[in-house]
Amino acid sequence: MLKEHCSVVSHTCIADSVYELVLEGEMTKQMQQPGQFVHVKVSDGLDPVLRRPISIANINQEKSQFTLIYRKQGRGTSLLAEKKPGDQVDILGPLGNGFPVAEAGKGNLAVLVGGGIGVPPLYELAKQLVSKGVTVINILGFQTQGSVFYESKFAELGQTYVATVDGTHGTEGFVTSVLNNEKFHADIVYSCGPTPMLRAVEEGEFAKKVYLSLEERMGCGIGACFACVCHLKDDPEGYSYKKVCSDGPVFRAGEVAI
Amino acid sequence: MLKEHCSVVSHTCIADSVYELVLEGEMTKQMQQPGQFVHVKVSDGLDPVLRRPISIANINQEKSQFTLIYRKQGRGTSLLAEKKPGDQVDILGPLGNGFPVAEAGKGNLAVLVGGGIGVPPLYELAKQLVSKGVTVINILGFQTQGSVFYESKFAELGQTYVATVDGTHGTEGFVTSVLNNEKFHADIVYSCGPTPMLRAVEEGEFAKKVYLSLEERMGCGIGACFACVCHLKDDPEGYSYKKVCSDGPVFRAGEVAI
Amino acid sequence: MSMLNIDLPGLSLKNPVMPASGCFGFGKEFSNLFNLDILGAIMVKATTPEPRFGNPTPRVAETPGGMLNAIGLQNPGLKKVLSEELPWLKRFDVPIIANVAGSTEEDYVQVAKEISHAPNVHALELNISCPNVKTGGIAFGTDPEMAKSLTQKVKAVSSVPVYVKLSPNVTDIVSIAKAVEAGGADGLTMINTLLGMRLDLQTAKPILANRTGGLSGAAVKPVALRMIYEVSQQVSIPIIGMGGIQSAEDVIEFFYAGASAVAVGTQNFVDPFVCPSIIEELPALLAKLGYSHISECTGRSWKKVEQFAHHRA
Amino acid sequence: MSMLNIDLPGLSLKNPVMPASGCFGFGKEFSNLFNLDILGAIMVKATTPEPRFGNPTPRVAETPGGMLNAIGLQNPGLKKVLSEELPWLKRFDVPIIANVAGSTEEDYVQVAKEISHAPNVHALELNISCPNVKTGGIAFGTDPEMAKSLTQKVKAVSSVPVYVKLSPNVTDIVSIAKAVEAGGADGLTMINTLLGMRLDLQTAKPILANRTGGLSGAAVKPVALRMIYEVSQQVSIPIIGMGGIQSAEDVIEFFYAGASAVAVGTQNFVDPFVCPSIIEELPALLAKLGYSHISECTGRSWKKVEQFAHHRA
Ligand SMILES: Cc1cc2nc3c(=O)[nH]c(=O)nc-3n(C[C@H](O)[C@H](O)[C@H](O)COP(=O)(O)OP(=O)(O)OC[C@H]3O[C@@H](n4cnc5c(N)ncnc54)[C@H](O)[C@@H]3O)c2cc1C
Ligand SMILES: Cc1cc2nc3c(=O)[nH]c(=O)nc-3n(C[C@H](O)[C@H](O)[C@H](O)COP(=O)(O)OP(=O)(O)OC[C@H]3O[C@@H](n4cnc5c(N)ncnc54)[C@H](O)[C@@H]3O)c2cc1C
Ligand SMILES: Cc1cc2nc3c(=O)[nH]c(=O)nc-3n(C[C@H](O)[C@H](O)[C@H](O)COP(=O)(O)O)c2cc1C
Ligand SMILES: Cc1cc2nc3c(=O)[nH]c(=O)nc-3n(C[C@H](O)[C@H](O)[C@H](O)COP(=O)(O)O)c2cc1C
Ligand code: FES
Ligand code: FES
Repeated sequence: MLKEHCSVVSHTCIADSVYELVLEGEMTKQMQQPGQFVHVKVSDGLDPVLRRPISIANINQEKSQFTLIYRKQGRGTSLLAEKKPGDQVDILGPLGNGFPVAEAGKGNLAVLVGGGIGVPPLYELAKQLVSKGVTVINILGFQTQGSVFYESKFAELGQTYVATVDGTHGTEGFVTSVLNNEKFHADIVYSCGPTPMLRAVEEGEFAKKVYLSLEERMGCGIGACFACVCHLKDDPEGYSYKKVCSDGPVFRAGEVAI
Repeated sequence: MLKEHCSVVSHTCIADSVYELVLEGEMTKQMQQPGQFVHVKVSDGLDPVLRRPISIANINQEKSQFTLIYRKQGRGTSLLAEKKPGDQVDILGPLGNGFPVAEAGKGNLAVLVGGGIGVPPLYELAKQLVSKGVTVINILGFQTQGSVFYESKFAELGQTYVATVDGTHGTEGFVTSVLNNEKFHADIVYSCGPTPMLRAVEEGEFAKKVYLSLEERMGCGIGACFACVCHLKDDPEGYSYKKVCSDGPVFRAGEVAI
Repeated sequence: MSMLNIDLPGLSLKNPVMPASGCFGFGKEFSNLFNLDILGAIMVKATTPEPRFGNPTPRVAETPGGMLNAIGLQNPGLKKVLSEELPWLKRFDVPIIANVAGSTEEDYVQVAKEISHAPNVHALELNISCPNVKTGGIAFGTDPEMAKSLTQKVKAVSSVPVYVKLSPNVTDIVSIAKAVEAGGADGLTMINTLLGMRLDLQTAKPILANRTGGLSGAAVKPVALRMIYEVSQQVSIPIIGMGGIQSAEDVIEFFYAGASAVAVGTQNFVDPFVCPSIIEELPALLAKLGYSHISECTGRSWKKVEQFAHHRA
Repeated sequence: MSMLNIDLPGLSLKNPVMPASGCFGFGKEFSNLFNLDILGAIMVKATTPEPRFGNPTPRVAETPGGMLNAIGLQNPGLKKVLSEELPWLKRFDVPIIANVAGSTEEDYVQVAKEISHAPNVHALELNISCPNVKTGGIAFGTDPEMAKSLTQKVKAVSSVPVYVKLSPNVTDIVSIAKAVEAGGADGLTMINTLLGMRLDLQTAKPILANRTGGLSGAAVKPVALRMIYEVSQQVSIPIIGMGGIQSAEDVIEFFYAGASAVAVGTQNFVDPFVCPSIIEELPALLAKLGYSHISECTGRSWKKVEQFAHHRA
């Protein structure tokens, strides 16, 4: 983990309020697992105060570059959206434990299920899985046509389904509609997205191995403040816990209570 | 008075930690008197919270441009120093009542006495005085050679003396040393600078008419918050008062207690 | 139909946004910038029986996300407020809330009695919470019994409704709120400033000549919200909320916490057009959030769902 | 010769900079980032007799210039702290200040008694001021008599000096400070967090699951400074100051107000290297300001000039 001023290589609006930010920095070397995240200070000084957790969407070791894809929503991401190529961004990372690529064997079928801003980390995951010979199917859920991004990039890596809530693009409805309709017989499912979606993926038991990437409001991002703690699934009222930032954000389905 | 986003035309470091910032904006039209100031929001959001008062150093009506000259010291002026040509700066102005040019008649001798960051407003003043036929002598005080700015610009407008505290440039000592040595027989003295300097200028009685530009920590800059109030000289313990921001910043010597 | 009109004791407000006392003088400076008619009301500067010069300068200091002030209730005194400041404000169609201050009970009673008869004064704001005045002042705001007794005395002489301005510098703000309600207060305004200080790095001395001052601005917003949330659930008189409001979003947050109207203080110094801007932005924001009137937002964080039965499809 | 070493009851500090309780866990996470030996001390997370999960999430919310937390004293419990966390910390040459919490007097006494015997615990910090725990907790910190009695009981069983951590959510912090001094406290730490809240614009509900939380970060700095300024003039035990410290300049400001050492909380989340950075920058800053030792800064805003006779040419 490093704290580093990374420089902006490119910054592009790729869908309604969705930005692709390519950064260059030493910390790229430490990025191994898809699903890890970085903690971003969007401005110097104290407006806003806290860092923002953003998943690593793509890693380019040769160029020491990595990509973040984020939705502009509150003050933090709005300020981040103002960064221009050449600007420096204060980044802490890589943080957390990502998706276990090793759990999918060569020739296995992996289904990747992403919702909204949960889609980005699945891209690096798909890349790494494909490069080790895993067959990948991507199911990507968005609100509406205008918010869809990276569809063709995912399509290059495997069969890709898109669902939109309002039906303006792809299947109408949720990613679970696709999962329920298609019966993929996946060896492993990896998922990232809003909590209700993760719950549905967990309950659907679409594969024996299911890995979920969780979201929680964070303070430190490194395991020191206990902001992001969740209960274990088999001890929902007890004292045992996991920290989303440092034990996760990826957990095996059934490990923690979501 | 307007609240306007003015655009940066140029921004130059003209002495140690001293910057010349040329801005373009509609509010230039309203700038008449030298010695008025603008209230500058150096960054969006709340870091820092308050505006910074900076005197208008030069007015260019044809181009709708005006110049600020400031010393980078705390957080506000440091952030201001980062602005680049083309950037927008949120400005409230022009504010306050400046130096009464009308008080100097054609053919009069006006002595302008400035100290450090009190020098800038005297430049526009000298320009306006000279253009109406007043003879101008400028006495400019600085800490050291590296902080001297605008010496040749002032010299174009009238005889110009520079004093530095450490003697590295011009006369060693304070502006009052020059005033005491030279015995100018001025018709009018205009002065801006640190309070001890203003006090010395007031006590020296170097002319019948003496005008002083005061500095005080400000909130609103428009007369509403009562942050910048000073006592009247003839009622130093009473209820009567003047507001530096809206009654001043320029007062006739003897009007307010400094 | 307006989404913003609010009726409070003594106050029939076009909209619930008003400048906070001490941050708008008696309105003159701002009248050069916009028509004061558009404001919900104006809380004018504190008035004391005699003129006051206030504290020596520096009177303001900047803090992270906020500012300190130690103006010390500078004002021209009751007589001049009655003969000059308030009459001047009559040209505007806007209710005035007169901020009443003093060092003794008699001071408050005298000011309240006389100022409440000014024709454009629709309500009083009893400032029992100014941290910058040495005698009295803050003590009234920190002791429930004193606060109650003062409220009663002022109520007895006032011809208009009385709002009591609460200090946040207390262990238990609910007990003060309940005491002034019991004393007959028609409403509450909260919060006044938090007591704070800054030191100068070079001199090692306090930046403010008065040493300590009142903290205001965005930094105090979470404290204001918490106190309004606590108090609004325990009293039945309305609350005019303030403390760090900068935007229409902030206004809604104060309403959710329990406010029925709001005042904007410090932000007037940063953006003198903040009140008109907020008033202009509120209807669209309310519509976006699904409300048809701002009153639906009051106390929404703690009121039972049934109380909002008619809202949303 | 060091410009930074400070001796306090039980604590012989290389430098007066330490992470604040709850903002540094038990040090493990930060030990991957820098050598903990360089710290003046470590204030570890609150320990209660039994393990606590704490409050539901969300537990943090951002505020202007600060943040709210409602962690709820999550900790592994006294037994595990004694058997795992503290022994692990022994690899570092740094004094530990154990933060003692609980819901009842017995809780505090039990934790204090046992934890004070851990070999690397050099002092206790009695947390009578956590705003996020429902039973007890904050009440101890707001009532002088309770605070004094608790201090006495803890002092009676503790084998190391006891620092009492004061809550800022009180009308009169001086009276609490004097009470715990009278109860035998060896020092004070201040301030804990200010009670605050934020509401969610979409849902109208509090952002924190616990509804209210503790405000920390730069926003509270002026309140912390004011309280340290007031208390340091009225007690003769040393104060470890905290509340919004982000830089070496802030540290000096806290010393001027009256602190003899400082702790850094929230800023560790923004910049995990903040403590080492401050420690590195302090000597140059002190030299620039004309001091030869940081102890010359303590209370400089209010101490008489003669007390500093030997300073400066
Ligand atoms: C491990 C992890 C990975 C993430 N990866 C991505 C990503 O790749 N792309 C992306 O667009 N978003 C991602 N998010 C969500 C992202 O962190 C939030 O959208 C962002 O923090 C919002 O900041 P803001 O200032 O725009 O919003 P504001 O609402 O102004 O933020 C206020 C506070 O709430 C926190 N917050 C608000 N929304 C969220 C949220 N959904 N999750 C966690 N904290 C939140 C902020 O961090 C901040 O502290 C991720 C979150 C986590 C926990
Ligand atoms: C009418 C007027 C005209 C001025 N004109 C100029 C000018 O032309 N050029 C120039 O360099 N400076 C000028 N100043 C001083 C300038 O306002 C301060 O240098 C500046 O505010 C410092 O801000 P900072 O953030 O760098 O310092 P900080 O110390 O971080 O500021 C903290 C707070 O203190 C206030 N403050 C600090 N120093 C001063 C000061 N000397 N006067 C008033 N407020 C202060 C700031 O405005 C801010 O609110 C003028 C001041 C006044 C009152
Ligand atoms: C410069 C200044 C002067 C103030 N004067 C008064 C006053 O005279 N009477 C009063 O009741 N409150 C006064 N206040 C407090 C404000 O009315 C308000 O309660 C407080 O500032 C919180 O709101 P804000 O954060 O929006 O500023 C003053 C505040 C400031 C900043
Ligand atoms: C996330 C978090 C957890 C905290 N936990 C504790 C705690 O367990 N015990 C305690 O005494 N103080 C706790 N505090 C308070 C801090 O120790 C400190 O007093 C306060 O945050 C002010 O300092 P700061 O502004 O530098 O953060 C906590 C603060 C934060 C932000
Ligand atoms: S965010 Fe601090 S422990 Fe996870
Ligand atoms: S700065 Fe507000 S009255 Fe002068």
